[in-house]
Amino acid sequence: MNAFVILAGRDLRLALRQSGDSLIVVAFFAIATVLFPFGVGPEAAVLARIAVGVVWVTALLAALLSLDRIFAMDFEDGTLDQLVLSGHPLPLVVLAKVAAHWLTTGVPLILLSPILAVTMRLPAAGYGTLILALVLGTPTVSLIGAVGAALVLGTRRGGVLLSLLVLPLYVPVLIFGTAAVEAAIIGRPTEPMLMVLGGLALLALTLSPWAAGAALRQAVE
Amino acid sequence: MNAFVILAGRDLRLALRQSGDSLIVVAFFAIATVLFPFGVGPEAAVLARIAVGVVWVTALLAALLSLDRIFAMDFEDGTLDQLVLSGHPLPLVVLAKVAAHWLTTGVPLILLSPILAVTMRLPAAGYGTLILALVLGTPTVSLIGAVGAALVLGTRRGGVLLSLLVLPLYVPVLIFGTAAVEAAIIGRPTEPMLMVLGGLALLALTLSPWAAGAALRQAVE
Amino acid sequence: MEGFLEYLDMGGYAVWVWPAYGLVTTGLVGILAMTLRTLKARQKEFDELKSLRRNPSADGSP
Amino acid sequence: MIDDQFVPAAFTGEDLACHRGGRLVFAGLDFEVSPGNALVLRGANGSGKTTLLRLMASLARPATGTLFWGGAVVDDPEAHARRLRFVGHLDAIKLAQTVAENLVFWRALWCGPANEKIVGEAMGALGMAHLADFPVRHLSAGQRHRLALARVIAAPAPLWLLDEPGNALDEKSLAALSQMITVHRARGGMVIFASHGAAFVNDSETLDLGQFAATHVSHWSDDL
Amino acid sequence: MIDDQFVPAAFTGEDLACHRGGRLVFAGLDFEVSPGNALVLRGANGSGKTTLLRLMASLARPATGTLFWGGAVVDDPEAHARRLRFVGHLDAIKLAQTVAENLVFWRALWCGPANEKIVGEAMGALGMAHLADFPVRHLSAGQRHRLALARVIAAPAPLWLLDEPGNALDEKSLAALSQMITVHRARGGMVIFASHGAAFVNDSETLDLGQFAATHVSHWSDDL
Amino acid sequence: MHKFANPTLFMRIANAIFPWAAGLSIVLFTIGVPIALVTSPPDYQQGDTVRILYLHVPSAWSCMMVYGVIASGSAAFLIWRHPMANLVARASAPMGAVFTALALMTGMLWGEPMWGAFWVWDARLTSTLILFFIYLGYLALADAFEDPERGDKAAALLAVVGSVNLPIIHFSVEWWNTLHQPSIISTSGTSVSGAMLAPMLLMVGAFTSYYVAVLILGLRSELLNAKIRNARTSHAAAGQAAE
Ligand code: HEM
Ligand SMILES: Nc1ncnc2c1ncn2[C@@H]1O[C@H](COP(=O)(O)OP(=O)(O)OP(=O)(O)O)[C@@H](O)[C@H]1O
Ligand SMILES: Nc1ncnc2c1ncn2[C@@H]1O[C@H](COP(=O)(O)OP(=O)(O)OP(=O)(O)O)[C@@H](O)[C@H]1O
Ligand SMILES: [Mg+2]
Ligand SMILES: [Mg+2]
Repeated sequence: MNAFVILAGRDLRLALRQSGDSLIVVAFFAIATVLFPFGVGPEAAVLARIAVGVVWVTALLAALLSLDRIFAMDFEDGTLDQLVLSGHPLPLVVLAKVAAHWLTTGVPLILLSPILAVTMRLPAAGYGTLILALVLGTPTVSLIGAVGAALVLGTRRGGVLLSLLVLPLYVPVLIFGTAAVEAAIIGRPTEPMLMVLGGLALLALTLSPWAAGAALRQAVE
Repeated sequence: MNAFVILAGRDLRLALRQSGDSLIVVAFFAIATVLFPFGVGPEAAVLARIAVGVVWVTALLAALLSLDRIFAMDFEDGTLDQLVLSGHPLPLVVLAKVAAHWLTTGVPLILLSPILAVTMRLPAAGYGTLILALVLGTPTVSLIGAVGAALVLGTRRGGVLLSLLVLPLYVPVLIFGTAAVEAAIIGRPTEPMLMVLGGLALLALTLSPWAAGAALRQAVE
Repeated sequence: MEGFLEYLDMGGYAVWVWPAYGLVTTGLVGILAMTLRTLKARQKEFDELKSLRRNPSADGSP
Repeated sequence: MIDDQFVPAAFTGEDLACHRGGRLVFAGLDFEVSPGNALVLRGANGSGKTTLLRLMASLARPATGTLFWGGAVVDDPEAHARRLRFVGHLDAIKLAQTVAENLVFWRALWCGPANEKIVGEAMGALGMAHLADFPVRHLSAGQRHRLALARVIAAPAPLWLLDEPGNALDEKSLAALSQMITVHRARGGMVIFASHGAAFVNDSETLDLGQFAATHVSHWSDDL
Repeated sequence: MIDDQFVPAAFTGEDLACHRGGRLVFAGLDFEVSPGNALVLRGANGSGKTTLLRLMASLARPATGTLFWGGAVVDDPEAHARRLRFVGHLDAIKLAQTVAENLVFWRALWCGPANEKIVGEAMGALGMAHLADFPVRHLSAGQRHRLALARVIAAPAPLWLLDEPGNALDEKSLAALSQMITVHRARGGMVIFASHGAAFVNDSETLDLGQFAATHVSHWSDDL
Repeated sequence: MHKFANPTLFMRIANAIFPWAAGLSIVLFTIGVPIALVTSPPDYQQGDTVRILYLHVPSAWSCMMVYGVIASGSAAFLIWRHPMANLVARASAPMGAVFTALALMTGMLWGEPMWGAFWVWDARLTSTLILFFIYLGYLALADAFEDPERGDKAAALLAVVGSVNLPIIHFSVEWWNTLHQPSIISTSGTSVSGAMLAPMLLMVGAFTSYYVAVLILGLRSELLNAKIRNARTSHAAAGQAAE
């Protein structure tokens, strides 16, 4: 537990100070969302129709962008060797890094999403559920992504492979995430979708640290 | 001229063999475009309405993803020092690297775009213009991006900064790129928009190698 | 008093007008305060350096 | 929590062989280090020193052969990891942190609560005390390498595995390295390191990896 | 096209000073190298050897002072670049290419048409001929460094600037390095290199950077 | 000290301007704000929301003018290596960003009652938003390097690149907007009546003189910073030479 705090703490501090991995995500998310109206035109009706989808898809893409680097930088500078030699169970190490990733990318995304939803003219009824769905969905995104990121370490085509591996796994999150918000907008119950999102998060939480840990160990070999 | 071919040739070979920078871009583009139907729902009318915009926006984001690395890898492994010491003018070096970048990311994007336009239900009348507009627009994207990528070398927040610096500058390309396709769909003349896109490309071609070259020189200092 | 309240109401647009004035005031005053603060800090640092310079130990400098 | 687990024991390996990239790098290699001793790995570039050190750290698995710690087979990589410190060709340093922050982090991760004093001592031992609040990005090559070495002092463990520790060090730093190895051995610690250069450690055994080369391509015979 | 521009001339610097990160690293430094000579830069870690070499390569600009080539002020960085080869702490090697591909590329970029024979000779001189078709990713630390050195032979230029060229090299490679420097100097070439270790070059002058240190923070006095 | 001969002259002029700019700003604000808030009549169409305009237009005007200053300062710095030009650009940037943010926020506060939405994709709104991103990029880049000199140069390059692009962006956005005209309301048609003109001009003057005054304060501060850096290093050099 102590190791968890130390590791996550360092990654947080590094993210805030150095690579701006968290800021890139937010900037990317904001600017990407702002670009859509230029592409599809400014008509409020069209924008409102696609608002949820655009916010969710760009959120996923933004997370993917930063996942690429979650272990890669440590791998390249030798830090991963030292983490494997830390004597702590690797799933714990993974969990700490995922927590830091989520705090630096998922949380800012969640905080920014209402503002972007305003520019996209999301109907007012959808805001609460959008945030709730993102809160439940983004940890899954980070957890699944970590497995992919660990698997592609040291391969020559890391980035591509990662998107190929991970994006299909994001489809359920995307479907239930948008469905929840749309249900909220037309006034139908959102609990079922939110429950599914929560279930996905739990599943990812139990499985992916082990899978990612195993992948990391064979990456350093 | 000779140096141009040598440099571009190497970057091309490296891209094909190693980092998969070009593949990641294509994969990202493909997957991002495929995710949208999940996000906004499968109604053909809505998809068709937003198809052009989505294809263009994801193309820009995809290019941005790989631009991040256009000089960064050379900077980190010392290659940039050696290129600056090559005795060739830096704008030429920049141009060669941009050419390689465009060939490995822009061209695959262009080739892939009709397929994705199908999944997004783009009306048939738009295909030819979409490709033409991408052919005229993507070089500008690579050229402008190179300036941004050179400026952020050695910063603590390379990636974020790059999107922050470059995406606003892409707005004209996006606007005229989508407008051309939309004009084609409703049967209006597309030449004016395509001319503007061509003009933007020429402008970028004359200015950005110098700007990027200046940025590179001060990056190694 | 009535009149004043009515004035404050801004013809029903108080929610928009007053925040606008508030925001602008905050922005302008904020940036002035920040500028003054860094100016003062740097002035202090500079004066310290100057008095250090007058020390006999650095007399050899041109 | 691990801080007081400084329990040296004989570290040995039997009949080790290792593949890299489908090629057998060395085979039939035995080694033995007892508490207080040092073992120097020598051999031409590419002879497998780095490979062997990673294998000893249980970062890589041997193709054949077994490692023993105090006579018992090393089979739990996590437990083994706690007994050793590894300094490789890569520095495992985050450029955005300061020298002290880097040390405090690893100390805390490896040995529980960060101890200000020991971190200060580690920096002092390698002549970096005045650089404590410097961002690593501003350090020269040798200073960075010294930081990687200081980590080993900040978080004590009985076995040190150092890959060319003398690289890029100036004379005084070499003396400091030699000194820190002497102190470590006096406590019963063990050191295994790869080196090409002059011996900066007294009274050490040498293992020449050239002997165990599995493929007999001499790099030189045909070229010079 | 540049291949035959091997025209050595005296390379000198006067009153050089250099900032790094807002700090003055050295000041008032003069140096001189004539054709056929070697200059060794010495000094503790962080004394500015790397900084000075980059400055000599016109990769960095001095805060004050001037460089001269054959008596003329060096003011066109591109022209100056064509006279020199620089090997820094970073190898400038692409891991995905083979050894030969790496060499051919730099040779072609720096000296026009790639010449198979000279590339082969360069690999031979550093004992890498048998590694020609090896991907660099599979090389050991010393082998990579040798590849960086081979580049300097593959693309001749009168002035060599080498930053700790002996790092990570085994004995035979050190001898090869020494040999390649001798050959270069016999042709009238000049070498300036930073080094901590034993002198592997005969008859060289030494420049101790400690003398020109602008800030007198001793790394040692207060710590050891 | 010859290095600062030029700055000395520059600062002498700037210091001479300062009291006038500061005084003018105070006077204009004290006259302008009461007129804008109290004595000017509500617009017959927009009611009292028109009072936001007296802030909105000056902010919008200032943010564009300040970008012009930054771009010319940066160009002068890159071409003639004029250090003061760079300081002018650096000191202006935070103010420009704040003015842009204020223009956006006051515009949004106006848009909600007028159009029923905080945000519409109007040409001018959109260009202003992009200008805001460019300001943020400039500030972030200038600050992103460990070595302050690199930050100066990189940011100056960016400002120049941005100034080439801004007109293109503005033109594109305007054109894009006319393309989609039917669906949105444009601000460009809004006519400014006589009663509105006086307070608006007063406030534009107040903002501009405020900018000039604070800029000079900022310049003093930046100059001190440069001198401190310089003193630090040459002090060290002198200490070394003495030994
Ligand atoms: C986020 C929202 C807005 C932004 C970013 C914005 C931006 C701008 C800009 C850049 C100018 C040009 C200033 C100049 O030429 O000196 C301007 C002027 C103006 N804006 Fe806005 N604006 C916004 C919202 C609004 C709204 C909602 C209205 C009113 C319905 C409005 C009415 C005006 C008027 C009347 C002028 C000056 C008169 C003119 O030049 O036509 N603006 N605004
Ligand atoms: N990027 C940088 N930013 C700021 N300061 C730097 C930077 N690089 C080096 N320095 C500082 O400049 C000084 C000289 O560094 P340099 O790398 O030239 O030393 P060196 O003599 O090559 O040392 P070494 O033997 O360790 O390679 C060091 O004190 C270092 O702290
Ligand atoms: N990642 C890798 N994949 C394939 N082969 C490798 C890899 N790393 C090293 N090798 C090969 O394994 C052999 C041993 O390499 P190793 O790095 O252990 O040598 P070393 O003795 O440490 O050399 P040096 O003195 O140069 O550091 C080398 O011949 C090298 O070609
Ligand atoms: Mg090795
Ligand atoms: Mg050095």
